Amino acid sequence: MSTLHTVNKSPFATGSLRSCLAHARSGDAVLMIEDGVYGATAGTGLSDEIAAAARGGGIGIYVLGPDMAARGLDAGRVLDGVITVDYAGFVDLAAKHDRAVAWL
Amino acid sequence: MSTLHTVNKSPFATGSLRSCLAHARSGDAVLMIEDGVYGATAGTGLSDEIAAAARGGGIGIYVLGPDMAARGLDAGRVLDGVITVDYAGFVDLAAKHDRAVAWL
Amino acid sequence: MSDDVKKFLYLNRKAPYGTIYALEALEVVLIGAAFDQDVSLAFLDDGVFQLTRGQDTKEIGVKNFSPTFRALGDYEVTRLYVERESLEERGLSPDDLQEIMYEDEDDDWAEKPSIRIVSRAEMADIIAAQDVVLSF
Amino acid sequence: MSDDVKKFLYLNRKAPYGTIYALEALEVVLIGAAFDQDVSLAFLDDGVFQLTRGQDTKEIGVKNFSPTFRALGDYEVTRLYVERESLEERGLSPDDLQEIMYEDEDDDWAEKPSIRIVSRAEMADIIAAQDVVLSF
Amino acid sequence: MKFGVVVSEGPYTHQAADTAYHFVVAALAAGHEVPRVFFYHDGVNVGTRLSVPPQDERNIQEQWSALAREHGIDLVICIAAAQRRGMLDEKEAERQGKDADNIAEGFRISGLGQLIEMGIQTDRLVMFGD
Amino acid sequence: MKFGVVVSEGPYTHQAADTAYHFVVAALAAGHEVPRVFFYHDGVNVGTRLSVPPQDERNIQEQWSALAREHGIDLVICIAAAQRRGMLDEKEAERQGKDADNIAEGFRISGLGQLIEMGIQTDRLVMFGD
Repeated sequence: MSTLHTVNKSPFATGSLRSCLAHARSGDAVLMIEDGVYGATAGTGLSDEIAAAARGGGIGIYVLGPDMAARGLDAGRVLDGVITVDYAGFVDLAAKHDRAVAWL
Repeated sequence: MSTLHTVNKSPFATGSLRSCLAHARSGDAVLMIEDGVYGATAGTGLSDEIAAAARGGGIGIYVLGPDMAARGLDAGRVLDGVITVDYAGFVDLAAKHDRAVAWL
Repeated sequence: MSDDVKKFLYLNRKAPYGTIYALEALEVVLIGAAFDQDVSLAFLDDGVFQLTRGQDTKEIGVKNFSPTFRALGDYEVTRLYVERESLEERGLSPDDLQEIMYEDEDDDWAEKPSIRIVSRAEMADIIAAQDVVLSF
Repeated sequence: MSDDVKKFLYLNRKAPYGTIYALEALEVVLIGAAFDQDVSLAFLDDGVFQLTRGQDTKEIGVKNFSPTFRALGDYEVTRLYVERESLEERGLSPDDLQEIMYEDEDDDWAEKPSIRIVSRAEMADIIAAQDVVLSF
Repeated sequence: MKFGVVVSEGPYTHQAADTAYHFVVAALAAGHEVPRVFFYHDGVNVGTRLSVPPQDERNIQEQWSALAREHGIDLVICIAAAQRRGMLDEKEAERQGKDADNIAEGFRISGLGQLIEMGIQTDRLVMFGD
Repeated sequence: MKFGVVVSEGPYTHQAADTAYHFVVAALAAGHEVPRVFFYHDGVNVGTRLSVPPQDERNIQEQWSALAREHGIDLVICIAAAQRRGMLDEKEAERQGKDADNIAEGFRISGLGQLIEMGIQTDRLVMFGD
């Protein structure tokens, strides 16, 4: 029994990603979409915190590729260990986990 | 020449108040309205930071009373030095300062 | 769990009045109560502000919907989980929240509090136990 | 300053595409350019993301408006202030931004960069020098 | 697998309606079912037939109407949210004494019960909002 | 003093239209002038005449229309923002080949130039949004 969490806000603008990570459990997945994809980038003031939460918690971190491309974020800027998916991958994640929780 | 800054977001949800305070100058006024009024409360995890920015920067801090009342915040919870105004006071602040900047 | 009873959680993370989400979440809860599902409400982050006492919206000209929370017991909505850490970060204690009671039909209709203060870890477990999570 | 020329600042604090504010701000800038006012744009907080290179919106099915920034010079909108601290917090350097040029009519139409990287303190001074500040 | 989808924000202003659309297209392409999409909060505004987006932008309402037509998706606009925001079908307009209606083909107005029912009858509920 | 006011969010969903309303009422009561209010982004939705809020809630459109009538305020809805979101007056509906319009009394649809003009001609511009 595991959860797919979606985050669609920039972590520099709101606390949604931080709250999501604080409530995700081992085996869960966190998918960053829309403005949330900025949370997947390396070299920011928040990168270490996000990477640590992901590593320490056994949480799979995903980012929506189409939203990355729209914002000019190329694969080279993605944090280590974050997996890029397309809309089909988003659907697979939602199907694979037992529930979806949107951190709106 | 001074500015009235308005902040309408909770400081626990977004970074608007923090950004506003970082861009306000001595002689400016910051007015918290709508969900922004939570920024005027004492005893929170952010109170010290907000009070310090206000004290150190020579910035007048105001809060809209009608929005406080709506959210059940009584005068006893307001940070020291924060002045409560009504809509007429909001208008006066906008008239008194040379420009209004909304931190949306 | 019977096949046609699902666990529904209403996840409330936003302050009241600045936006309509809190009010429209309550409207779903009231309608949803007729469906005989297993219903809980969760209040975390700024959502805890929805439950504060003494809300008076007269001067902003917006409807005060906070009394509706006290009526939830009549709709058999009796579990309102409130996150302790979210309260603390906002300088709130459980005493700052409305008293919301329900009558427990399994315990001779004894009056009991609907608000249950839980830790962040417990909130994570509550979320993980649901079938359907509606976010507001 | 002539009586009928005011200093207008467009304050951009939001990321592109997740919401429409950045696009609709640009629409105001383009229309406003016809009014012969003293116009500047400011990019701070997540607003700096609007100017990044290489935006490709094909897969999200939304119009890519980032090339429009490069056309602003033709509308005599030649001052785009970008806050250094906002860039740094987001792991961006000035090189990550589009090259946006204008021809300086007061300097024999020399090509010059429209983007001016400023500190947070300078941004505060820029805001304080305006007559009208439009926030997006 | 059956997916229920909720759209909580209006068209163009937030990306929610776009992301939901791409999600539904991908779900259908993968062989899943999407019996219903529920539009709540400002999401109800997706269903207006009066929008005229610029020629070089997508038409969000038409995208949804076409998808519904092709795949038999039930596009439900919440009546309570719609009334506040001025979204009406012909019947509602008459009942409320309004002289016009604005709902688009393929959308229908109904109650919040349809949202709960969708939660009960689908395997996963996915929400898109602000 | 002359105030220009911008409303950037739709009715009910965000408090912006309410706060702006109370601000304008207070400004007028203090003897200031508010020649124009400009509705942009989702703010254009404030001007629909098709909304039917619950009986125990304020009617935001009617509040604005009444204030405009009483004080001669020019309520301008941005045409570009309105077209995307399905806000039309009779003339626009005809021009766009739409079979209905939905704009309320006291509001008019015009271009973004009206916003700039308001910025030039007023002493202070105050924005209300999300």
